[in-house]
Amino acid sequence: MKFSLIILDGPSSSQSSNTALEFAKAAVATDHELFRVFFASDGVLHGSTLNTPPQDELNIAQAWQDFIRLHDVDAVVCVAASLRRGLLNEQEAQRYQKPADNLSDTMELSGLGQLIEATLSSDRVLTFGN
Amino acid sequence: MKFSLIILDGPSSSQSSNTALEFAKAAVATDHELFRVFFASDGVLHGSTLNTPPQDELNIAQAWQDFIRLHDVDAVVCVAASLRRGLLNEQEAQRYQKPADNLSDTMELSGLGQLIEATLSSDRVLTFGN
Amino acid sequence: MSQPSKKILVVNRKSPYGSLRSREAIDTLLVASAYGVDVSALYLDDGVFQLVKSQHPEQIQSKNIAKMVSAFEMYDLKNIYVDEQSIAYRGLQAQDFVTPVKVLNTDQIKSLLHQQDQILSF
Amino acid sequence: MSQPSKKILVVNRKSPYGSLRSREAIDTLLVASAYGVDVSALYLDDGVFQLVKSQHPEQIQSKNIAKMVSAFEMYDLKNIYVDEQSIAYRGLQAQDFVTPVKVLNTDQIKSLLHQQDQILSF
Amino acid sequence: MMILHLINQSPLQHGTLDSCLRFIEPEDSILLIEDGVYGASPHTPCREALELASRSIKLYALEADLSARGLNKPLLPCITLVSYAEFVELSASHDTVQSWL
Amino acid sequence: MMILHLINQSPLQHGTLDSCLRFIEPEDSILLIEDGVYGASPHTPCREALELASRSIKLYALEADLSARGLNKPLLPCITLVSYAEFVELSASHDTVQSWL
Repeated sequence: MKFSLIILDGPSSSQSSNTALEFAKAAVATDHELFRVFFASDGVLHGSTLNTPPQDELNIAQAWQDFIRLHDVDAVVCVAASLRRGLLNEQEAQRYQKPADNLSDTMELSGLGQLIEATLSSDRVLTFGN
Repeated sequence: MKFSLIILDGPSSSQSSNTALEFAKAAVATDHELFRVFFASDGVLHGSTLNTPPQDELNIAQAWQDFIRLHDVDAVVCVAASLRRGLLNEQEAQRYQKPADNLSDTMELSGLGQLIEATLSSDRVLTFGN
Repeated sequence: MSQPSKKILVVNRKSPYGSLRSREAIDTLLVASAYGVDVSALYLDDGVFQLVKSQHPEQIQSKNIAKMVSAFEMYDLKNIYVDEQSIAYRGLQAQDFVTPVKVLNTDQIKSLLHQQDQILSF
Repeated sequence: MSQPSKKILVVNRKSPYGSLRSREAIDTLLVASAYGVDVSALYLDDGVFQLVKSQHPEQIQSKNIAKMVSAFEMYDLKNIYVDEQSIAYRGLQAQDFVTPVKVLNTDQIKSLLHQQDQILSF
Repeated sequence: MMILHLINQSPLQHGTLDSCLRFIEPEDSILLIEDGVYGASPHTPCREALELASRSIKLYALEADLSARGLNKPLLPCITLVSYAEFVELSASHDTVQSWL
Repeated sequence: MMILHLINQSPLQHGTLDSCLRFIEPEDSILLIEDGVYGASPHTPCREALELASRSIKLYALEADLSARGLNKPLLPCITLVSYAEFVELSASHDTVQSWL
């Protein structure tokens, strides 16, 4: 079955993105397909390459990026939400003349059309947030 | 009277940091003193130099940074909360071998001791968050 | 998009200015409508406050949610539902809203929810 | 620090794992105590769940809040108060907690709150 | 010691205001801000509790937050509207400020 | 169409579970996750509403979230504990999944 997940909360503000990751791991382990993971709202902060929690603590942003790479998941970060929250890839950083970029290359910046498409193309869509 | 403010929510996740900023503006306009503004938890995201909301929309992180510069406010960003959330100054980016830094130079990375000190040294402490 | 037609419902339970979620729901509705998707919106609990007239958020430096909602008609978003009990509880009536809404009772909302192919929440 | 002694109370109303706020409150308490500040903690509503025994957050990839709370004694944090009504409402008793607590009724909490120089919330 | 209690969550969906009301003392004040201002509407179930509280304490609501939300119609008469500047003065005139998060 | 309802907020401080319970139909299920699992304790005021609901629908709670919170003691007997894998299967076996945010 094709699942898509929507992640609304940031990596350090709620438990919900960890629940979503455990769900995603269980889904691929039981031969379901992840059509897309869409990071919206504060969820876009999972795309940051700069998160540096203490060694003995889960880096949930990194864990998501690792999972996406390992399973070649289609991961989209809402571009409007990202710009608002200071999550930029190289191209956007240049366009807005910002001094740095911090978006993981495991995720693609795109619009809400990708969320709608995922909703239409998936058998089930689950929203994680508070 | 000496006020200190604690900001707990991120720039795009709640209204509370805008309330705090309006409070801060009103306080300095009425001849009160701002002893310190302490950004903790998701509040540290106000230190980002990369936020790029649409032109017709308030950039609350930038607005805080402008206010702090204008009034020479002592602004501290909790270092543990910042590292967790990918907010780094140049020094921390180097220390953790991260590819970029994104912390405004209007704010200083420091520990919770600064929060305690502000609490002891101020007449009133207000917490803003959800 | 050439996907098979699916019924999508966007559920809103959050007040307009406490967070940005109200705007994200509105943006999603507008995009879905622009793509010709069969999309509806259901406003429940404090979500109904997103629709009320006379919002003046200039002093809190925010964009006007009511103004964004009033664009629904232009975008051909006609299936805007509100929960009768939520609005009664808050002393509101259908004429307090900036856009035409359909007021549903509990049973009607039950069947609305159970007709959807996907339910999105913000 | 050479500031005049002030009474500081940290109020906790949030559950342990829904957000990181519980940890931030604990960190603040530990730092305040290390600095010799006259600090107390009050656990109200779902905040009392931070103190219960047998928390096993390994499967949700989180640090153990109960373990952090159980360090309070070592840090000489003795003024840990819980609301009688909040724990009764949740079927909890003083012996369910990982650290010695003082159970206060509503009037006692009123006077605790009104004795403080500063009240911090997370 | 007088406390200024800040309520910023909607009393219609959260138990925060109810918790706060348990612990008020005469001379305290409550200031409704952000989504807390929904409590100033006369059409909510917290009306009775607020009217009762108003016999011993002062109740305020931040005007900017009320206007933002379209709540300028009749409000509970026991609630006084304040500006940000008055919010600062209330913080100064009470001994402590407690945010009910 | 069967709906799997997800509740992730504490029913002790939020009205979310109450709202959800208004709209359930037979064959729906409710899965308590994150802070929603506090609703599985037999000592809470939502007990009656959940027991009533359990006559027509299935109630589940995510075991990982219960263990995390130290809620492994007696739970409401009408609630079935599930793993993340079973959470996935519940999502597949219902027609839609609604998150009550």
